[in-house]
Amino acid sequence: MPTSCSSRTSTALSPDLSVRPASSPCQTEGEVVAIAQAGAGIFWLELALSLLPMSPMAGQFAMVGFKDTQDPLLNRPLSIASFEAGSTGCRVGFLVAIRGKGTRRLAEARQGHKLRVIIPMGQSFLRHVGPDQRRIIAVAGGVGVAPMVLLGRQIKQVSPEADFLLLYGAKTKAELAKRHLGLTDGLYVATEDGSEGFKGRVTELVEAERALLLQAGGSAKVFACGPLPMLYALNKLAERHRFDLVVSFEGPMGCGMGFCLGCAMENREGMYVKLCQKGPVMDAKEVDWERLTRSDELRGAGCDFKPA
Amino acid sequence: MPTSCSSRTSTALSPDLSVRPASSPCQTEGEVVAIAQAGAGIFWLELALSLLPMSPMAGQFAMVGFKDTQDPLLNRPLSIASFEAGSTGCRVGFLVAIRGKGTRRLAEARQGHKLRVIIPMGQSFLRHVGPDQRRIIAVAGGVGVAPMVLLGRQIKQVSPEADFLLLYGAKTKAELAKRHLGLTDGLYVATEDGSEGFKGRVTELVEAERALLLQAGGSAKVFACGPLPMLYALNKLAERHRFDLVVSFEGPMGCGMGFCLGCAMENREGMYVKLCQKGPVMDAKEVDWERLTRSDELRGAGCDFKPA
Amino acid sequence: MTSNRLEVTFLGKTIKNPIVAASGCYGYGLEQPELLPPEAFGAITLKGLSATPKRGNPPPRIAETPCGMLNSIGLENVGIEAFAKNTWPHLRGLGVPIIANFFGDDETEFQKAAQMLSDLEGLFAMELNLSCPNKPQWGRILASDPKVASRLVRLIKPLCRYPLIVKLSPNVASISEVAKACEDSGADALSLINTLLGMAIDVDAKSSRLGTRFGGLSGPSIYPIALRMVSEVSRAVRIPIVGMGGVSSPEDAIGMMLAGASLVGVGTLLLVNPFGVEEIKQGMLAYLDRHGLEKVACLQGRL
Amino acid sequence: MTSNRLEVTFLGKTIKNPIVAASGCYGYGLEQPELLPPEAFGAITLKGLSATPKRGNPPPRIAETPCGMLNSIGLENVGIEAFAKNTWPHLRGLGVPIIANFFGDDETEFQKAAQMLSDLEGLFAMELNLSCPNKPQWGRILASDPKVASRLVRLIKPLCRYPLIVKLSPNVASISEVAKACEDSGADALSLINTLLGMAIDVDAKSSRLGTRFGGLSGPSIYPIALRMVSEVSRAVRIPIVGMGGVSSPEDAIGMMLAGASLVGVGTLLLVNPFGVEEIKQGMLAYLDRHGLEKVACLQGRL
Ligand SMILES: Cc1cc2nc3c(=O)[nH]c(=O)nc-3n(C[C@H](O)[C@H](O)[C@H](O)COP(=O)(O)OP(=O)(O)OC[C@H]3O[C@@H](n4cnc5c(N)ncnc54)[C@H](O)[C@@H]3O)c2cc1C
Ligand SMILES: Cc1cc2nc3c(=O)[nH]c(=O)nc-3n(C[C@H](O)[C@H](O)[C@H](O)COP(=O)(O)OP(=O)(O)OC[C@H]3O[C@@H](n4cnc5c(N)ncnc54)[C@H](O)[C@@H]3O)c2cc1C
Ligand SMILES: Cc1cc2nc3c(=O)[nH]c(=O)nc-3n(C[C@H](O)[C@H](O)[C@H](O)COP(=O)(O)O)c2cc1C
Ligand SMILES: Cc1cc2nc3c(=O)[nH]c(=O)nc-3n(C[C@H](O)[C@H](O)[C@H](O)COP(=O)(O)O)c2cc1C
Ligand code: FES
Ligand code: FES
Repeated sequence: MPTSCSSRTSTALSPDLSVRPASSPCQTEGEVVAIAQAGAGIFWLELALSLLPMSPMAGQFAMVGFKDTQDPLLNRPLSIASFEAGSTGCRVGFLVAIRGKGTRRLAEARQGHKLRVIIPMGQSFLRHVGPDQRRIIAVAGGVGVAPMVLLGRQIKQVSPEADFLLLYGAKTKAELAKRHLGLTDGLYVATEDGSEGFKGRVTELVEAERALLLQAGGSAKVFACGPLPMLYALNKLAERHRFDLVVSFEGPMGCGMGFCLGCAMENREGMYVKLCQKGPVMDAKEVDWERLTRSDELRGAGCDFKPA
Repeated sequence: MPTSCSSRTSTALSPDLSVRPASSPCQTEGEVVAIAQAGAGIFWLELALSLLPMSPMAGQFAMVGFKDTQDPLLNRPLSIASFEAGSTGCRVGFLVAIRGKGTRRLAEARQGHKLRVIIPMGQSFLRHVGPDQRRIIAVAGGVGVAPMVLLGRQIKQVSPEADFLLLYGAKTKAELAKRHLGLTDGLYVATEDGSEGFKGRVTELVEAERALLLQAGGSAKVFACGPLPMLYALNKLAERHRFDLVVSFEGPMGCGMGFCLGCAMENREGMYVKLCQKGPVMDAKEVDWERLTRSDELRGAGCDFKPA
Repeated sequence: MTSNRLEVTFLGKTIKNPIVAASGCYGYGLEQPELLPPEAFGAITLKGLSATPKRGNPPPRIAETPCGMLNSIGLENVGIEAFAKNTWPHLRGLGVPIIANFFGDDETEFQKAAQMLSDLEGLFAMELNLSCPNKPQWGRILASDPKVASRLVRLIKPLCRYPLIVKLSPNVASISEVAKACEDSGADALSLINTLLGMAIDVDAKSSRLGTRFGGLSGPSIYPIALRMVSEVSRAVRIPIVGMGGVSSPEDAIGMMLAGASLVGVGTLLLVNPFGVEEIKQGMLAYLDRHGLEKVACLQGRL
Repeated sequence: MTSNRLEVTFLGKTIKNPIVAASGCYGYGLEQPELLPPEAFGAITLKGLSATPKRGNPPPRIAETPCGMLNSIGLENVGIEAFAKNTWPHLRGLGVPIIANFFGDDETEFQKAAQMLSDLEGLFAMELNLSCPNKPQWGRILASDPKVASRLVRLIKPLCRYPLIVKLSPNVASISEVAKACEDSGADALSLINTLLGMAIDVDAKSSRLGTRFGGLSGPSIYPIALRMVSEVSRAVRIPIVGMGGVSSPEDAIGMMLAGASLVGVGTLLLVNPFGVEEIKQGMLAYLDRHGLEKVACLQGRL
């Protein structure tokens, strides 16, 4: 059984940040216990941790890196998709899309391979959920579904009354990682080529299924994660249809720990905030959407989107 | 079945080198088909090549490197310990001692892992064997036994009449990689702690078994590979007892291909020669032993030997 | 007790181990008190501070490179006033020697920052950053010209209540020339190296992978350059050196000390492997044992 | 035929692809005619030659570093006379443009080498190496001072029968200053970068991992520095540039051209992955297709 991360009381406030980190991460070793294809270009990665971290909350992420090489050097941020702690140890699961050097090497890891893991980091979706929340609508594009897997499991603990719907879009059926969602009810799928579910983008599906938002007394909250163009379009919808939108950003990060200021993102007041501590989950109202997309600042997200 | 390396006729001589490379290496991919512990700190590595190279001759080496990272950057020279080409493909085997970053990562490779292989390189022991050779005595220290494995198999093809004896030393029994030698007859083992065979260094074993050298009409040839102190001591014996000694050096290399001049080693005439092309197998008489050991020039070989 | 085997003396003070957080890679020291406690370090260098707050550069600010990374943070900071009010009170009490890294956009701002930091109680030292490669405001990297560096050190040294460490740039033809100029102008110690000016291109977008055209290269890839510079400078000057640049293992840290460093800075390592600080300290102790040495201080300049 | 999509013009000549073997990493071009045939390259730069043979430095001459390597070969070579007699006849007939890299231990030797190379028939160009970090004889790296570089170029240019490429050093505060000085002094083209001066220590032996104290750093680790310098120099001069330093992938090579290089040199790559030359050429063609471009020459300076 893994030993628990030492927890010491600290009165110090994160100096230039009003948000206290949601939790204290710990650094540990993660041994690959399962790795499997989850869809075209997407795989499921499950690690057994040798330390027991604080329990992660949906929307939080881990920094995952290689111990046996310095190329790639930096740890990669990955949303926590599952977490189980038992008497025999603890396991964390990720859904990973192969994008570049780091994720490609991750995909080639075999059982027994040991990775560096710093976990859990950042703000969670859960702090945006009240106990009286009746409906949570998660909107996910591509591998942005990863945090929603954990959200689907945790939401019942936080708001037992809430129903949870997942609107999940991908380019094609092959790219859907449905097997790992742990969901059957309340799943609405969109594919751009119509090979499964609604034909079109997931934002179009949101528009089409707008009725879902209006039920449950109008108190539905939309949580979203996916490519920047999707989030941008969703925000437009939120403004038009006046629903609450909370988004998670996958912008590039250096350390994920608040040390380097490498994850700066401009907020509505024109101030740079650290996405790794203030985010990745943020209220859409705090975001300066026009600047974000105009200035191409989240180019790291692989976004070639130019707003019209 | 792998395609064969294209072979074109070339009249060009290696410009600053009198020795024409024994063979034209080709670059190919090697997939790990077997990897197993062979002794304490030593493992057996077997690769299936996707191209059919020229058949390697004992004493030749391959440059082996990682395709999925640039850290470690350089390929590592490894003596070819086995080679089999059949209709289903071709396999090459290595005995590897874990020394630093590169060999440690190699040891962690799993089946299916793909490596870069340039093979075969350098001069062989075989060009020092006449068809009339009656006795070959191989003296190996530690992982220096690797080329002797192939030598034991190939010697019969070249000199069918010759008998082949292997004098093989290691610190302890645990460090002997006996299972992979493919030899039962003619094996003489020495361990420094006496845990198997003769108690002492392999050079002391040579001294003790000097009679072996004198049989077969005095035409016995000694082929040796191992740490520099061992080779140095063996050369002293060769001078004293007047036997022919041919040694293989494991000095540090950059490219192994003759491009970089990184493997320079001074010969008897005080000239730098490229160990990767003129060696690694060299007639002991061509070597400037005093300079070699005095100047610490093969420090890369992990040698902390200071001659008395 | 093994722990005082790592003790070193630096600028007249006993430091409990030679590992120093490099500026900009450990924030203001309070970001992760549990993951990487400030007490792990012999001393902590803070993210660069200036008299007035600075916004820094537009994102993206980080691009990975082979065994390294580029950053174009651009010295974003809250300004010394806000720092003094909100952060310093929390930091002071920790008992870890604090080095305040500082800069200005022009000479007056440099002077102002030096004065403001001198007003703080309880700093260990001040580190003058003349070597940031992300300051177009400077026209050039100040520490790339011995005359410019010398002029600034002379200007600022008299304003400093605490020992002055000058941080040098590797983007020079002869770093020992600059080092000597700084020593002659009154620097109490030197720290080197800052990042190397570099660039990364997104070939598909045909643009820089950073929000700026260039950035500063750090991490393991620059270690051989840093080590050489520390070795060179340690033979050229008599003031002590904080050696840094790519240190990521016990061997790297030991190498820095053998080459002449009194303290060893770690920057990029902290972004990647916070536990590396502990690994380095343990590895140093193991090395001392292996070589029959009493104290890590024995290593210094032994090459 | 796709192959002429890789054609570029350099110094008035059509070169069949922009990939050039960097000096010292492909020997004299004849070492591995089957593994990596000379015809793979647009042009080949030979290992540095001098008027008289040079022994080079004592081993070890190579030390690996994170994503890079140090070398201290020290310009070992057979001398131009032996080269002309034994090697040149074999090389000439290949039809691949040959660039002869050369140097001397002093000014007279530099001049002598330039004259001797000018006596050869059929060279494509001469590359003046002012930037080797392994020449203690020089006192300093010649290309680290614009005045010294300029003086040598002026001295040597009149002796050259073939176009003169000057090879620059990254060990400078401002490489564009040196570049401009060389252009003004008559250089026909520039190549950059040579290696960065670095060091590696064997901490257990407490000594350099090379036979010399310092060596030259090359390989992927230096790519970001090389790219920045090519970008800087290409804006500062009008003569063409051979961009090199750490190129190891199609993207790296394309990046070099976007930053302003006309040709792309590969050095350390050849020591590691000879097949990389083919990978780069194929990757360039794929990139042209993806971006709807006709010729690789379109990329140049498009950043
Ligand atoms: C908080 C957070 C949570 C994330 N969760 C997941 C997840 O659960 N599953 C998943 O597959 N991915 C997730 N990502 C994205 C993932 O981190 C990147 O895809 C990954 O870092 C790319 O690394 P690479 O080495 O494969 O690509 P690189 O070679 O580094 O780059 C390839 C491409 O990816 C872009 N890129 C680099 N870093 C990032 C980044 N941090 N985010 C987005 N794009 C990047 C690059 O600009 C480039 O276009 C998350 C990112 C963040 C910030
Ligand atoms: C022709 C030749 C054949 C060889 N055959 C074998 C073999 O069959 N099996 C085997 O286990 N090893 C063999 N070696 C040695 C092997 O190449 C090295 O052990 C290996 O390169 C070390 O790499 P590393 O990354 O593990 O160590 P590094 O981290 O590079 O270094 C670890 C230690 O090994 C030393 N070292 C580095 N390069 C070499 C080198 N080329 N040779 C010796 N020591 C070196 C270093 O100086 C250091 O002390 C051979 C070497 C040569 C030149
Ligand atoms: C993200 C980041 C921010 C940095 N900020 C500063 C700074 O504010 N002031 C400074 O003098 N150096 C700064 N540096 C340079 C480091 O302190 C250090 O000199 C350099 O990174 C080399 O060390 P390393 O390779 O260990 O990171 C910064 C480096 C990085 C990577
Ligand atoms: C082993 C080796 C030998 C070299 N010899 C020379 C040389 O003789 N003349 C020269 O101008 N540059 C020489 N160089 C420098 C390279 O030509 C090149 O400029 C440098 O290595 C950077 O490119 P790379 O990173 O692609 O290797 C040498 C480099 C290496 C690695
Ligand atoms: S990623 Fe380093 S501060 Fe956020
Ligand atoms: S190792 Fe490169 S020439 Fe021998």
